[in-house]
Amino acid sequence: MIQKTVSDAEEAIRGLRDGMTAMFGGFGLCGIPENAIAAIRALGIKNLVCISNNAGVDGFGLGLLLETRQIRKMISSYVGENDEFERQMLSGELEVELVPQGTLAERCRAAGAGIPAFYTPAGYGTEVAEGKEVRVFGGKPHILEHAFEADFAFVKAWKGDEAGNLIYKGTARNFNPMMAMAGKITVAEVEELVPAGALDPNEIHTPGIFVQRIFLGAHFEKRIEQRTVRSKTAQF
Amino acid sequence: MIQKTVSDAEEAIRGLRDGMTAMFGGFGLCGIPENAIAAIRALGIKNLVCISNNAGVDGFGLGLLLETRQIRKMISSYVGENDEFERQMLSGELEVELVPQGTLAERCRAAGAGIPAFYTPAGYGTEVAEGKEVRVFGGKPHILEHAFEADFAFVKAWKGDEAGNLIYKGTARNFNPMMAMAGKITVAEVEELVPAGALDPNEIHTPGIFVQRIFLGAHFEKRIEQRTVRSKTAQF
Amino acid sequence: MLDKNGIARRIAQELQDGFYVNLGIGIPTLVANYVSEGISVEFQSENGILGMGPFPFEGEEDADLINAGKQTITALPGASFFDSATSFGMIRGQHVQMTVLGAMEVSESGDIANWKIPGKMVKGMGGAMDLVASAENIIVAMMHTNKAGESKLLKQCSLPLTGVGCVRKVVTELGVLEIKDGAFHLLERAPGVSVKEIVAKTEGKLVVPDFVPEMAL
Amino acid sequence: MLDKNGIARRIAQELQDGFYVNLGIGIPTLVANYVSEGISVEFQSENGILGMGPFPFEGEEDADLINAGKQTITALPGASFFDSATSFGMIRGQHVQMTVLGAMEVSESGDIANWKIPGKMVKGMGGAMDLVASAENIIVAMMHTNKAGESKLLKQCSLPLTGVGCVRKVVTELGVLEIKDGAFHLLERAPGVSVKEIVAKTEGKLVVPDFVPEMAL
Repeated sequence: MIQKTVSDAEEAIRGLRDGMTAMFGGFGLCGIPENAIAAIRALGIKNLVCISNNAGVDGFGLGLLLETRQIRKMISSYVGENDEFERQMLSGELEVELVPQGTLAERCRAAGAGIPAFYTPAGYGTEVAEGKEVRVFGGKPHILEHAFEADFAFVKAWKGDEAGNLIYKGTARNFNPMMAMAGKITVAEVEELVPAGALDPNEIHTPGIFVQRIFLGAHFEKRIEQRTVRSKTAQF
Repeated sequence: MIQKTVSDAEEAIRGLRDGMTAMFGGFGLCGIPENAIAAIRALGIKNLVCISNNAGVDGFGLGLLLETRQIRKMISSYVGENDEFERQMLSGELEVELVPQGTLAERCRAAGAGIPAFYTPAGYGTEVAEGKEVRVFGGKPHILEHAFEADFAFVKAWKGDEAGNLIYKGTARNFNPMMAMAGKITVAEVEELVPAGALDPNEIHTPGIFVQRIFLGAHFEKRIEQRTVRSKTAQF
Repeated sequence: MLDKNGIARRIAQELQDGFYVNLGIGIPTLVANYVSEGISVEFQSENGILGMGPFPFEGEEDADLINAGKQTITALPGASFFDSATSFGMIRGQHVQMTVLGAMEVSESGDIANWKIPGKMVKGMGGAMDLVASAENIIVAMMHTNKAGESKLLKQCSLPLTGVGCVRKVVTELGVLEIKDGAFHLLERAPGVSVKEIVAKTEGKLVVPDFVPEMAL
Repeated sequence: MLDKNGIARRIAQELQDGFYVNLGIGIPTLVANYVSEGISVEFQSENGILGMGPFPFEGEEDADLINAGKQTITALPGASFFDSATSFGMIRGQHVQMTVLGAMEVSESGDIANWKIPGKMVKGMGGAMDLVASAENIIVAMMHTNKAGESKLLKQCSLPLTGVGCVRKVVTELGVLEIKDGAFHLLERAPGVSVKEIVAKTEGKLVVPDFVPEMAL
């Protein structure tokens, strides 16, 4: 089989150039491709258009690429609590396109599945619908949304094999599977990399066909954004 | 939790009436809801519109409902080798709508996912495109296809739990997950039914939210349509 | 008058056995604390879990298991994990039967505004636009007036909309109002609250029946 | 002149290392037997498997493991199973890099007809319309003429189409033809076949270069 396994994030991001569009899996800081982000920062690639549900926080996640002004435009559903993001956005340094979360997910899937456009009720009657075709189905107005295009997709999985098959863990799955489908080049970083045949074919979340490069992440911080706990005696 | 578990196929199909539209999971005879089909035959419900990739064979699968003339219309991608089907189709007793297989799958998914319509390149320039809107995306013509509507969806899984979560086995997955999403009432028959909590939430193929009724299949014949083998000494 | 927990408690009465429910951030999250003994509902969080449980015990937090508010959570028996496209398939496809969320403004025709204030930093709509465009039961949990004392139940929303004609019910500290036929219909008063106060604090068209019962909590 | 296995063997030369390939029923299925030693390809079957292996040993057939031809198969290490929507996502999204299928007719502009003969029982297009509308490399494996001796490489297809302007190459018992700019371009002759015979048996516009090599198998 063609070699998909690369040694590290630096090798994995080869070909990513200034001005390209890249997808980043993850929801908040959960399931984000930490190693790829670090490598992109180290390489100093500029003017990226980033498609990611969120924009990280100050000092972590995509916040690391905002600090170094490597992002020209963010396409997200929620940009959250991020001072540097806010500063760049208000100053006009950073372009921001807000997309309803379900539409964001579906536009990624559509890109991967060869569906150029679809109708959704989300955003009808709001500024999200401005300039978009409206059509009524079953008495309900819907708007036309288009598939994204992305040069690269950076995803993070729990386990992966050398054929590129991926298994995610818990809610760290989120946007990763659709983005894996959508990238012209999809780069997966995993916590555990095993030989082809070591994963049960029935339990694969992302079939290897969607993944062009895979590597064992050097280190995952897996930072928690909102640590919420209960005491052993409290009720739900 | 509300009781989704029913005792048998007869109870599971309650509410299915003459003239309704029903989806049937499976590809060929692989992963078909054998118990539901038997119960529908026993109950003698008539004039069904069946959405199923195939139409069974003489004496098995949906062929059983063709024998008894319970199907008014088949919506399928490939109706295969079935003498009774051919006889009814040529005599005009049975209406047949042929849909490209990928479009069939996507129209089921769209129904389940609240996407009323989408564009696909499949069928452009063929009789499948007749009367359908054509639109060019990225220089390539596509046709507009609509979500299906189905009163019932009958699916078959390997394992299921009392919350309705399903896990399929091998290529018996096929159309079952999208049809499970699409049915107003989705009935799942399983080879093994376990309490909620017994399945790993990370390995669920169809989340329970899509399943309204679930039961342990009384008997699965799992007939093989084309038994192909090699001898122990032969090469691939 | 209700406090936040009271609002959540009243909304919990809207839950029906077997419902799949999505709870927004803030007051809606509290609804999970007041599910009646006799019924069972499953909570969906749009980042990819069905069967969301309570916060984990200290030391048992898992970075790979959070809700849409990015809080660490647990999974109950019968839970499932899935991707965001499937998650919003559940929402858009109306498999999630009830959505409870907060709002800045609601109009008499059921429009809702809850994501953007012009001139202020916009954080984004997240999943709110998908949720309000889809669920059959959209219940808004909010205060009846804003900090300036102005009604949040309006003829027309002044803020950019999140969704159009979608809100079914509003539960505030003052009462329960159903939205239909272009008007707020007062169904119940909060304990100790007068119809007069609700009338005074509702700017949109308000239909008040002859008898408005005090809610039972 | 090639036999069916020869056609399959020649098509196997089109495979590149790392390709994901969908093989149709008939001659295309045989292509799997001739993958070069040096390269590795993965076969997709549209009913939901990637990494399809050979037929099982007798007694090891699994009713839950079949290919799109409904034949019992096996799964190779690194295989995965998935649903039909994902499967056609792979196809429509051009992740499957090559499709090999049979045809009744192919036109000089790359149209293909392979699913329906008016007046005869129609079995359906199965996944063929999705496959031909999507893959970048559509290779047709077929006989150059029909049983009546009439050319199947036509100016225009006479049968109902499966897809428009999509076929890239045709491999027949007589040779290899590329389709571009509205014509068949003869690339190679089968062993022992003359250019004259190919010209005689090709109805559509045929471009013949000065030198047409005999194929190496």
